[in-house]
Amino acid sequence: MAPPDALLVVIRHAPHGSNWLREGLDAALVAAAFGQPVQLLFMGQGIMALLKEQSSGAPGQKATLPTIDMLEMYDIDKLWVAEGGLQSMNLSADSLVEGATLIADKEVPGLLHQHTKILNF
Amino acid sequence: MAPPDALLVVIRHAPHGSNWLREGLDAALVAAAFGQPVQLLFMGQGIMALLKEQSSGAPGQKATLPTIDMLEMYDIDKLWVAEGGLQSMNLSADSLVEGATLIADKEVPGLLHQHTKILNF
Amino acid sequence: MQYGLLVMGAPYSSPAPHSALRFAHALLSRGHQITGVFFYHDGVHNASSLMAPPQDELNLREAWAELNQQHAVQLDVCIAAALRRGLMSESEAQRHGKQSYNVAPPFELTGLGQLLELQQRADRLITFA
Amino acid sequence: MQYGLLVMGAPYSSPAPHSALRFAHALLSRGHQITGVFFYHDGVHNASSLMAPPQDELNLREAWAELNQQHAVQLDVCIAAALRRGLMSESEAQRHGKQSYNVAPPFELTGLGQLLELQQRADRLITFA
Amino acid sequence: MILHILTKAPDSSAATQMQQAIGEHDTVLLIEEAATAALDTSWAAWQQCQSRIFLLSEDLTSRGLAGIAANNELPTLEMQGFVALTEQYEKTVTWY
Amino acid sequence: MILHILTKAPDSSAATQMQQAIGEHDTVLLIEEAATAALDTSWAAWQQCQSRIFLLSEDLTSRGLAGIAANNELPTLEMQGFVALTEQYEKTVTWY
Repeated sequence: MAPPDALLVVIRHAPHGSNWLREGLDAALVAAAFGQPVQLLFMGQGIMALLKEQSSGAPGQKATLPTIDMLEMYDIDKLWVAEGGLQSMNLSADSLVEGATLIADKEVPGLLHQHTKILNF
Repeated sequence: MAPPDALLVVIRHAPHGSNWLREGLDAALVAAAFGQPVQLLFMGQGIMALLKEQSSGAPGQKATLPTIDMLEMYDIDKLWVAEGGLQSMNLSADSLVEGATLIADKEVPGLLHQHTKILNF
Repeated sequence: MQYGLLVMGAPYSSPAPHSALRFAHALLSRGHQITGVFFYHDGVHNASSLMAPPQDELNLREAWAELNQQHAVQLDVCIAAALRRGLMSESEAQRHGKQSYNVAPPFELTGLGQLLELQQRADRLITFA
Repeated sequence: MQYGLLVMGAPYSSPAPHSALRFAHALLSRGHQITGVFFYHDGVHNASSLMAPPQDELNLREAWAELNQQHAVQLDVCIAAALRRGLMSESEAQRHGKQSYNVAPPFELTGLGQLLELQQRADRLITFA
Repeated sequence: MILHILTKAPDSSAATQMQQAIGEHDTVLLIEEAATAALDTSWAAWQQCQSRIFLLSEDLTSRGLAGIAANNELPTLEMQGFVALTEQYEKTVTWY
Repeated sequence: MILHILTKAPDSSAATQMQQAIGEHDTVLLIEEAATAALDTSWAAWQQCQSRIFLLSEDLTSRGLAGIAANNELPTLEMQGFVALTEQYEKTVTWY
């Protein structure tokens, strides 16, 4: 169960494609810095933010992994991954960074309902 | 057959969703104004630019139909519509403005090959 | 009720600001208050004072400024998202050694914390993106 | 060969300008020439002199300007797409009664005709969007 | 209970993700590009949400889809109805 | 003959439209978000284009997909190879 007044930040965009991912993670980090309990849900292409093997992109495109690693320092330890999304991308759970937790697709609505606040990126 | 040095402008975006459609049509009009032979191909959501019943959008969002009507004045009289796209949107040919010409999906590659220049919007 | 709006699309490239503006006026006409509008991601372009659309298109910046003047709606722009995309206030311009600037009141550059505070304070937060 | 590049994505919001820039350098290293780069749609934001990304991110405007300085690549920006999105040169700013501006050489505001001419003159036109 | 706002076409990944997230008592509003859902009565969300899914009228009209939505007997809302929905639902999530 | 450049995912409408437009002797290059095609060996375009479809290496690497592309034995090109393709093909169409 999510704590009262918890914020769920939903991440649906992949690294390097746009700034959605980075700006979504920034929102999560700032909320946590303000003392708000924060959980993350990764759906669709957003799951790629958790791939272990990523690196920086074309010149000047920062890598996402250092930010993912930072989440724990901000006490953001729930990184939910929608299982169906993982499967439909033909990704295995062990290609993801440590700390990612699979959640069955049918649990996704419940996760949203548990959280008082939601931001969708 | 397209005349030599003809430009094909491919339109794939719907009215109001973005500025792709408007800026694509602008490119077609400018090319025609420069005396270049121009044809248009509408694919996917771009086909919605030809719907007869459209109007202007939320305040300040201009309607597209006046620009479509202008095409003929610039001698742009080939408005190709990919038939499969029309069908997969459950649209009938008579919901489109006059002057639109259906083209079978399998003719689309040939249309691209006939044109010396292509701009894809 | 108190509403907060989060706008994340750029004028002319996305219909999001148009929808948000129309929604804002509908809110007011139903007697609600707008606590604030927060511009994030490409939405920061709404604040550009250099925006000069053709005369038959709505100037979104002016439409937001009007909403501020008539209904005292606060217009906050995420500073990190703005600087990256070429939007800065006079004081930021000085700090970055630039002669020009393109964000001026009633738009205010502010941190992301303001978005989270808006979400806390308002009864509803509606996102347009 | 002579190459023209058409860039239609904004820095930081789209990977298109990054890809275009990397492609441009690969072109030059293989002995090709770049006739010009045309910025259209959201690509006009590449020209913003007010862009101020974090120091560990590439400043795309400066990267394009460097390409111009080192290889005399012409950088044309569609004026209609630019004005609508809040990008204007000093002379356009005067014409619109603005104190500030955010497009300066080596970027030049120009009409769409320039894109079609680029497509005619170059052996190849490659779009990044 | 959540109000889901979809701004992209029914065949977009935003739509797929929303469909995964819709709870039993949630409501859906289709705006902007999602107005094209009027063309596709076989779209799964029409069944999934039954009487709790609506198209925004103004976005249908501007796109020339109002007649088609009426022919397909699909439920629509005016902007005032959109506001009324947000009054009822404490949480709103926009899918884009 | 045309070089098609896809910048969006294989399940995007851009991809669908490109697949409709590919001629018999055309070639396809997958860049940016299209690098995710490495995950889906059942994507129809892999069959449709056989030896005339490539992934751009740098976009695979940055997304952590290089290992997967290699395991799936998918053909990749460096940026120099991208330039070489544009030398061969007079016409290039980008799908985004």
